[in-house]
Amino acid sequence: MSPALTSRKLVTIICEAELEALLVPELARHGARGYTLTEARGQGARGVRDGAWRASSNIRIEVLCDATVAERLVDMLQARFYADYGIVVFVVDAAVLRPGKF
Amino acid sequence: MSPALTSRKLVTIICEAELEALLVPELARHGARGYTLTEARGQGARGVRDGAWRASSNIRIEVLCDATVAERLVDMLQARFYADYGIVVFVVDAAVLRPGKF
Amino acid sequence: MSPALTSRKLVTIICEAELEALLVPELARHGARGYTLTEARGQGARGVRDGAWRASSNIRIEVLCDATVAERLVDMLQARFYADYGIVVFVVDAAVLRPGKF
Amino acid sequence: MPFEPVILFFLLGLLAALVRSDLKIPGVVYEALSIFLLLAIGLKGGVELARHDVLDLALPALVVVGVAMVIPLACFPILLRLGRLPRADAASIAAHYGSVSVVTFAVASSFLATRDVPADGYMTVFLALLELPALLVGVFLARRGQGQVQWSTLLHEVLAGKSIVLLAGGLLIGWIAGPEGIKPLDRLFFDLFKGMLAFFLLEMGLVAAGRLADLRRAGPFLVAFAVGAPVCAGLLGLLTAGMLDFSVGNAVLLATLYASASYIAAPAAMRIAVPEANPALSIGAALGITFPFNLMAGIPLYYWLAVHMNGAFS
Amino acid sequence: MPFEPVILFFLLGLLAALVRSDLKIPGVVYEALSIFLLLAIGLKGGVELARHDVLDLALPALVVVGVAMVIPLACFPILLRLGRLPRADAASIAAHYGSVSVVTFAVASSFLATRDVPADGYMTVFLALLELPALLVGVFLARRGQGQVQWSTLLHEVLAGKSIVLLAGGLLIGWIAGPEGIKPLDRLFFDLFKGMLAFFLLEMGLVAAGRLADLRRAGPFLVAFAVGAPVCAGLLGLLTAGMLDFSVGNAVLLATLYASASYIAAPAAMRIAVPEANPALSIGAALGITFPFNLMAGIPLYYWLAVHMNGAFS
Amino acid sequence: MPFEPVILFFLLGLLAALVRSDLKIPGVVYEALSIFLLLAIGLKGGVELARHDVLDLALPALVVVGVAMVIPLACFPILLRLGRLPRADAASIAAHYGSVSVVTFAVASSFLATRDVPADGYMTVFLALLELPALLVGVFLARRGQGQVQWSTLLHEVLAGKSIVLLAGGLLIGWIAGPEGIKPLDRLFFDLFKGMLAFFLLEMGLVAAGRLADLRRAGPFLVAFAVGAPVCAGLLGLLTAGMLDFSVGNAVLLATLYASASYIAAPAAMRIAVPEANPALSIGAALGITFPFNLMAGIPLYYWLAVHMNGAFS
Ligand SMILES: Nc1ncnc2c1ncn2[C@@H]1O[C@H](COP(=O)(O)O)[C@@H](O)[C@H]1O
Ligand SMILES: Nc1ncnc2c1ncn2[C@@H]1O[C@H](COP(=O)(O)O)[C@@H](O)[C@H]1O
Ligand SMILES: Nc1ncnc2c1ncn2[C@@H]1O[C@H](COP(=O)(O)O)[C@@H](O)[C@H]1O
Ligand code: NA
Ligand code: NA
Ligand code: NA
Repeated sequence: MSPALTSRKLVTIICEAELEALLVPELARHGARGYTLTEARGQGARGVRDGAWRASSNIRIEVLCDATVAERLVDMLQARFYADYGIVVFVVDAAVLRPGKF
Repeated sequence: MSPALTSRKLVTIICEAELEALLVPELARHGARGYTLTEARGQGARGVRDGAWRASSNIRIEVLCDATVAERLVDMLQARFYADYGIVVFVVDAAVLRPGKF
Repeated sequence: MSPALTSRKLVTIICEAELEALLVPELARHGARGYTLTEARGQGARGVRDGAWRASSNIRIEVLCDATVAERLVDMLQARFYADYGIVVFVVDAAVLRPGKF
Repeated sequence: MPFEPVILFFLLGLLAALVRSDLKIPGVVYEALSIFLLLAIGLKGGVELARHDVLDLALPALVVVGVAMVIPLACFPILLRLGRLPRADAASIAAHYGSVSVVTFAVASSFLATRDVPADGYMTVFLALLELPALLVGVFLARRGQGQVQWSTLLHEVLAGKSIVLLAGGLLIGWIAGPEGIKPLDRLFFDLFKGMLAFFLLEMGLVAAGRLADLRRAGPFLVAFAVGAPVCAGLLGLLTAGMLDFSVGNAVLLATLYASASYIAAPAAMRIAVPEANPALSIGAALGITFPFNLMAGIPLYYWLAVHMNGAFS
Repeated sequence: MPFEPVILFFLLGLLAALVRSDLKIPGVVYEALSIFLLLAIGLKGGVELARHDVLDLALPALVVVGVAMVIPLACFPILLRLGRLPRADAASIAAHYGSVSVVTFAVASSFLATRDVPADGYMTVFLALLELPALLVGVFLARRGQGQVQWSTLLHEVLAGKSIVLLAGGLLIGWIAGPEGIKPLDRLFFDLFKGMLAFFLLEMGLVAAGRLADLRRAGPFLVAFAVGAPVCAGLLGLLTAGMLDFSVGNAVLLATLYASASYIAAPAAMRIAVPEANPALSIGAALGITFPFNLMAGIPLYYWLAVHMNGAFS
Repeated sequence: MPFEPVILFFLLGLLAALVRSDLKIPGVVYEALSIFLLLAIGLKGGVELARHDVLDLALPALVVVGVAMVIPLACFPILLRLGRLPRADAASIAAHYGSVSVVTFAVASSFLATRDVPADGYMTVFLALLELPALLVGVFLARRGQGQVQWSTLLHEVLAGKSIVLLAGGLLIGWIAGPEGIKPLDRLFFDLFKGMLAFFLLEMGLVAAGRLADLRRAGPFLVAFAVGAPVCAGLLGLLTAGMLDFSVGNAVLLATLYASASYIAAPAAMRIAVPEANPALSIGAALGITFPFNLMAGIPLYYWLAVHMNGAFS
């Protein structure tokens, strides 16, 4: 790792597109300083989501943050969304520049 | 890592969009329980793929799975697609909730 | 890790879409042998980028490369783009097939 | 032909999905077309509204909306008791069937136009008005006695949702600008309307086919419901239309509105207000069965009934 | 003008790519336009088909498809021997040139319409019929003696591919609905056709320019082939048309079909059935050279020949 | 009505954003519509250009472009001194206001057409010519004395940018093909123009609302500037038009060009050539304030002035 880089967490959330309006505001409320969103489709336990219309589209959200915020996000997502929505979350170690930003 | 999280593998496949119909069914056949797909473009040894039409578009597929399935997927992809298609595969360690799902 | 796999770096760049023409040629010039690009939107210190038009869209670029090139890319991005543009870069360890390709 | 030619496009979409064609209409085209259709329907209604006194609509509107509330209230116990569905699912499906489908309405208008049966432009106002109330009823049914509904979030979700904004916005623009002001836009919004509807129905066929698959696990009760409910609601619409002294054309449109099930506003609203309801059931029934049923059999049936209930309509 | 004005849009696209403009037409717009064009061509053919006895087409269809098979069978040895291309590439390119290009056909129809040369709507049937067989020949040539072709996958890929589904679906809808049933759709599918074609050609120019770059590594043989093959195939088309007693308009369309090289169905099919073939070669030749050649020189040439081979055509 | 009905679509977009509607028009639809509008404006201008001697335009063009350079040169010191903005921001904003907005021009044309005020098609040539020079002035102002500008990158960015390529390409195609050659394309490019403009303005409303939020941090000076600058520039346009003996219609169009601020070419160019300038300021002012101001108040004002400065215009 380059000396310029600091270790942070990358939290990736894959979920139903219609969750966007509900979920995104929660991120900031739990300490995320930003996020990146791409449109996606896929398949899982709830069947194929082929992206043909909004109701069968997914979104993929990435949040770079420190370990504390990552844990807070994961707990919040589990508590609020896991029971009722198609959602997958995973966390990866990432090295970032400007650690103060995340 | 939060105690709620378990270690799994994230297999990412970047390949020609036209491979979708051929490749996606193989994932389930080799043990994947789901996948997430985003549209992409890019450049590699086979030149620029600018996404202007299907024939020059890429797709980016992510599969969360355990190490055994990951290895099986990597072997399958290498055996079936590497010779003839533009395809890139990489594997990252990811921490997931609900490990039973993957 | 499967014996077929070798360790490399995955450099992910998230930035303003309008930077594409300026940034992408620099990747090859600093040793990258390929890249993958997806359209994105998001939010950060510079406010919401909702993807409604090009000027408020982001792109997400991934480069698989060895540690040396990764470091070179990170340094170049910091030197050339960090001051003036909305840009986020992070580096993750990834296991790849065909290490010679990256 | 007993049905509208545009329906052939829907069948082509279904067929393409059935033979697992690689034909895919990009999601953004679906979005763009639905924006176009909503706006065009609103504009058309607004232009014709300019020719009427809006206040004359107040009383019929009250009746039309009031009677429509019978639909979710009647569907709910049937789904709960007969169908043995969980309360959340029963309420969510009831909300879908109480609300309305814009495209079904458009096909009915088109069906009447092909047969030169006149209908009034202000029916669009009822279309806009009928979208929301049944959703509130559905949420109320799901939550009765279990408190804690974020009504403001829900109201905002629906009232600021794209279908209300575009329908009501189109109505308003058409009303303000009037026939003269809108004329230069006719070429896009009116002349191309039917072609765009055909294109959209092709997509709907592809989408509906996928929803049918979802429904497979649901069993025969829901399939029977998805055919029976629109027929009963359509009859209720004809009766209400008779009571309000509607013309045959308007009666068919009202029957279609009552008979149709929402698949734009309702799914989005229920996903937020009643998240434990399974969207595969409600969308599968509304879009996989009721939508094609109305297109192919329902609308001709309501028309046939309206014509033969003569005397009832002016 | 010796060529169709719509071609100017293609040239503009080429030019934009050449000066490395940031003009990019989103991939989904390309998708949407190609769906529109395929459907519109099918509908137009279907409506006119309703005016003919379909059985009368059976014999000419057999001849047209049979003779067309000469094209891949003749191209293959030339590419293999003269061009010293690997067997897979030779077979794949032969398949591309044996199959047909829908947009080239549309430009030829447009060319004839501008000059008031009548042509029959049922030529669209040949367009649909010619798409598949050459692909089968190509796969057979690639795999001869080396077994193991997944014919069922291949057949499904092509027959359920979007170009066949939309062309055949459009033909069927047009045929069932007839001119009267389709009339309300004319404003979208027929009146806007040429404008949409112009827009699409702009995109094709951008795409073709990229393919030209791919071709650069391929050397002069393939470039010569990409010009020589359409001319020979066009002549074969004129001869066949003469044999079948076609009108001048129909003769030009058949020559164009034979001369055109597929870049929608063929690339997708070859990628799956002959994956070791390099798509840069086949698409580069078909789209980078043959497509613009036919637009700018080929179609006027086949027309000139058809007019001057008078006596041959009715 | 004092303003164009199409503006109601812009207001609907603004309103939708204000009530935080989920109405979103996909980015690719924005792209596709802007390509359509640029091409259509170019084509229309080109067709009418075919009726004039192009050389007659050389002198007025020189004057129009020359005088227009006054705009960024006058804006810069005001922004720098009065507004106390950093040099880079002052220069970038000056460049935006010196350049032109294609959609504002289209609305002004539409405004004149509704009132049957004739205007010449060759005004589109000035639209194309006015895009670039102010950007060069802006970059020069930002970099004066601090060397190191990549002029060639900048020139390429703008000259090969999509707005110049499509406007100039459309002009050329219209000019070469002439009214006859273009006629089959009229249905798409001319008949649908106003409807597409309405649709695009709906999107612009959504986008502009977002930019207004950006502007909030900027303070009252910039807001005042974003209203004052177009009025002054509009007056300059009317004076120049009087000097060149323009008709009332042409005068209004020139005033609108001067008064409008670029939000396509300028932001892209400034982001590359003056990256330290904050795009939220320049785009916020140009799109959040000046664009709606011109649509709703500016254009009617320039028209009113042009009519009342009678004697000045032929
Ligand atoms: N194993 C997996 N790997 C990657 N993505 C997954 C996986 N399982 C589910 N997903 C994604 O998460 C979405 C919802 O999952 P589910 O609730 O299981 O249907 C799917 O549509 C996929 O996009
Ligand atoms: N080094 C790399 N990093 C990231 N993506 C790559 C890399 N090399 C290739 N790709 C992606 O994989 C696709 C096919 O690669 P190739 O077969 O090398 O042309 C490219 O179009 C890129 O999207
Ligand atoms: N903490 C974060 N996590 C993920 N993406 C981010 C984060 N911060 C910023 N971004 C992305 O980077 C873009 C530019 O960031 P900024 O310059 O902070 O506005 C945003 O629009 C986001 O897409
Ligand atoms: Na209903
Ligand atoms: Na051919
Ligand atoms: Na200006």
